[in-house]
Amino acid sequence: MLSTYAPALIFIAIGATIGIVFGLLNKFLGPPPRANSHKADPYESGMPSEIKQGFRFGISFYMIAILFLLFDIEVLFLYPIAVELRAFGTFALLETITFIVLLFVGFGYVWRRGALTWK
Amino acid sequence: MEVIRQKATDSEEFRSKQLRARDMLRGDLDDKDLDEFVQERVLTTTLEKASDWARGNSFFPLTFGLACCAIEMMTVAASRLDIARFGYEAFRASPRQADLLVLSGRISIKMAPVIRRIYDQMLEPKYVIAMGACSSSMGVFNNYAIVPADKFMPVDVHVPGCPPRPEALMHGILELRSMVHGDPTLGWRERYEAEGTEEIYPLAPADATGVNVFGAGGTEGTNA
Amino acid sequence: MPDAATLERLVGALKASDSESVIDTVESPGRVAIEVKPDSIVGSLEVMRKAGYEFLASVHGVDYYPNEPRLGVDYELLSREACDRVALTLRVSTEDPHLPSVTPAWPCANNQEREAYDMFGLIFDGHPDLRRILMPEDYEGHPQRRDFPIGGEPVLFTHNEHNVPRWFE
Amino acid sequence: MSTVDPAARELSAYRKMEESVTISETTEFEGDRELLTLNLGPHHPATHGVLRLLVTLDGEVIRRLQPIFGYLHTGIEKTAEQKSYWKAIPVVERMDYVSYYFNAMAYCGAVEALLEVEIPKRAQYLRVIHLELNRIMSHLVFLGTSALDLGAISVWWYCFRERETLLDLFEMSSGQRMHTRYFQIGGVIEDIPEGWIEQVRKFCAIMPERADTYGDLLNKNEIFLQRQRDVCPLPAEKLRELGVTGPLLRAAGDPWDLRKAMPYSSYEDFDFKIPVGTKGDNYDRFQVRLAEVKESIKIIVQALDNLPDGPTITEDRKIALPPRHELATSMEALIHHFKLVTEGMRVPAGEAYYAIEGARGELGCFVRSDGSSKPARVHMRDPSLVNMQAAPAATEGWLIADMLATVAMFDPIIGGVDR
Repeated sequence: MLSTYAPALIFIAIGATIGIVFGLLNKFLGPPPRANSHKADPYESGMPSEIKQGFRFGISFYMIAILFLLFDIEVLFLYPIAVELRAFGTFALLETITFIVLLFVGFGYVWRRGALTWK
Repeated sequence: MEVIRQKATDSEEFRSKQLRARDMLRGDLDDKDLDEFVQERVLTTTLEKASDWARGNSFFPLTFGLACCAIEMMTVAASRLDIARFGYEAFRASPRQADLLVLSGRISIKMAPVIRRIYDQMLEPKYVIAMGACSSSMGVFNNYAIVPADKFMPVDVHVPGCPPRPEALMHGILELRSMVHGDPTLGWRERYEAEGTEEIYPLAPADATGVNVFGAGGTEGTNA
Repeated sequence: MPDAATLERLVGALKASDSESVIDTVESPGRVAIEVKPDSIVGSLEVMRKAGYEFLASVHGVDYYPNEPRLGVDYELLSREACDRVALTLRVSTEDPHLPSVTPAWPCANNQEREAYDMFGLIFDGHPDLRRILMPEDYEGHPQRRDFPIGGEPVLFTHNEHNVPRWFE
Repeated sequence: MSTVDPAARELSAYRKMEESVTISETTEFEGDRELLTLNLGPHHPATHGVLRLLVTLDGEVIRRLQPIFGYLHTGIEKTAEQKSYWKAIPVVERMDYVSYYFNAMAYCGAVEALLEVEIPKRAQYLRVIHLELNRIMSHLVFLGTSALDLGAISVWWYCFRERETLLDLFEMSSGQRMHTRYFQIGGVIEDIPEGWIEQVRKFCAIMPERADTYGDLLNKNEIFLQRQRDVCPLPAEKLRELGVTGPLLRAAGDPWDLRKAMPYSSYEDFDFKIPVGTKGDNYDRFQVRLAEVKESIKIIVQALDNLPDGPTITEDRKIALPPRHELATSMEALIHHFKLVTEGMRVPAGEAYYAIEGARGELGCFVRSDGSSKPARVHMRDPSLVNMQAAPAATEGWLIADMLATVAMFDPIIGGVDR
């Protein structure tokens, strides 16, 4: 059973190692960081900033972010279909169309409810 | 970088080099000639020189316009004198992603702490060019409101001019590039080994008889 | 530059509204400046507005250093129908640089009065937000007064080079 | 460079205020919504220079905008008082660093008003040509950078290409690209070289259709239209009350232009129209400036057509330097030359306020002379300082993106604001 998943696991392992290596590479290659007090300050166009980590922001930001996430993940499902559409035959095409129409119904609802306009 | 390019002594040798390169491209070179061909072109360098070479050729300037020199800095990135030819057109807005700070304009005393904070917030291999006379040496305005950049931050290259022509700023950036690559263009004193010839009194004698055209020479400008 | 007749009419209108407000009129080529008493400036500007000068172009401080009272304020007025400019000025001493602010009646003078305060130390009573506009807010002294030193660094000559040894580094 | 640890040194009230950005200690609340005070500070790509905008935000909507100036204060007016009259021109030119000919024109006009000197006709025409060329260049820089703010970077490339040809013309006539010091008190420094007129005619031939291409690039661009049309409008009365002049006022429908109303430097000889908007929103402000570029070209062509001959500077030797060749022969020329070069000209005591139509509004220069050879007071009434007072009124209640587009349309040049 393991052999069937071997390519995926190897792929994940290589990805992880490359990520970590590039993350740490700068410690050896880059010049030694000169610790001065202001480097870690949050950048606010040149002025001292008071924005602490846990500062709260409006609900509209969260709404827009969640809606984007929803409609963006659907594209993920279309990739495998698009790759092998000819093999799946016309039934898959009809299924995808209904899937997208359902999506548009959801989008219409969200639009009508006014979640997209900025309050 | 120990890149030794032999000058082509005469045209035949140059011609033979061309033919060999063409054979190599066609794949007709056999292994002995191929090894020799490759041997000639392998770069041998140290890791630090290689990273300097990469760093020097890819400055990310910070969009930092102060005054009139900012308009000339924009012109350097614009169409006629294009800085993209050298790979420096990626102007980053945040100091976290930029490594070249061009002080383009006059630095007022209210702006100096802000510039110092931005310079501190830039990441480590960072370079500073003081563009124009005002940021290098208070230029035209030797008064209460202006601070030369050297007073509060290290500056690598000073570009003279008010405002300097875009070509001058380009030359300044290329000077910085050669400094980062490790072979800075030498000042005339180093080039001709003329250190120590500066005509400076080590310490002015008490009875310095030099006529003081400038009045008491105190901090306040007395030619009012 | 109003001709003699309109000038007479304006000064008469100013005197009618507040009898001893006008002190004198200063003529220079191409410009007439009517000097008024500091605390009657708001009333005088209203009179000028009714006389047609409804655009206050510029409010700026002037330092007449040698002669007293030292600090002056200029109000450049423009009449758009008559295409004509006239100026109201007033003089204030440095010991008591208080004068009424015109910002409530003329909002365009807001930044300019703050600049006059910042540069000359003229305190405009009644200004909504009198803070320094150009210099840092904790800066002592008012730079554009004539007795404020120009500052800056002395130019390096051979005779004062020793103050900055090894400047060529 | 010993960077003292900030906690150790004693903080003055202002530094404390600076260290903590929210002026009010507690975070403000408006009803149940928490407001956030943020710095669109001196170093920001969209503020066109070192303008600091202290913004109080409710989410993305702006509740209060407070422009803070002073980050480019250069003490130019104090420095001008240290210099003699004709040496003050380079200092004054560096105030509004995009339209530098206008600063020099306003200052020279004020000093000429004090001196009551008569400017030869040819010098007036040359001044008008250079002023209009500089107005085109100033509007091009405005167009390029504000389109850059809205994401249209290609407009920026084109505008700066045109600006390069303009700078070549300035360099040809005066030897320097920016801050050319071409205007002298009493006229212009020297005559224009041969071939300059042909170059300007060639430029005036291609510029109108270039201005149309900028229009086509942006007028049909849906993003640009949606972000500019009906955004942050201000009626003309409100603008007049706040003292706004220039293209911003004309975009709101009030056709006040000093070149037409109170013509100076022989503007009455040319006929040109004043572009006036209707609604006073961002789209009108953009269109008015684009149309002004075409009007300026008309003025330049007319000025070139009937450019009179004659001297390019006043004949009065007390004000203008005598020509070099005369120094070898006549003694008075040598004396005048020596007097002018060492001490400079003495201007009779008096005050003058000379206002011209700058690229951003009424640019007035007040010069007071106390009879000596140095101006006693030079003050420049800068249009951007007064126009920026209308920015809070225009942007309250709009989104941040609209505010940035509006500040771009107000086109403040911080060098002129901070002087």
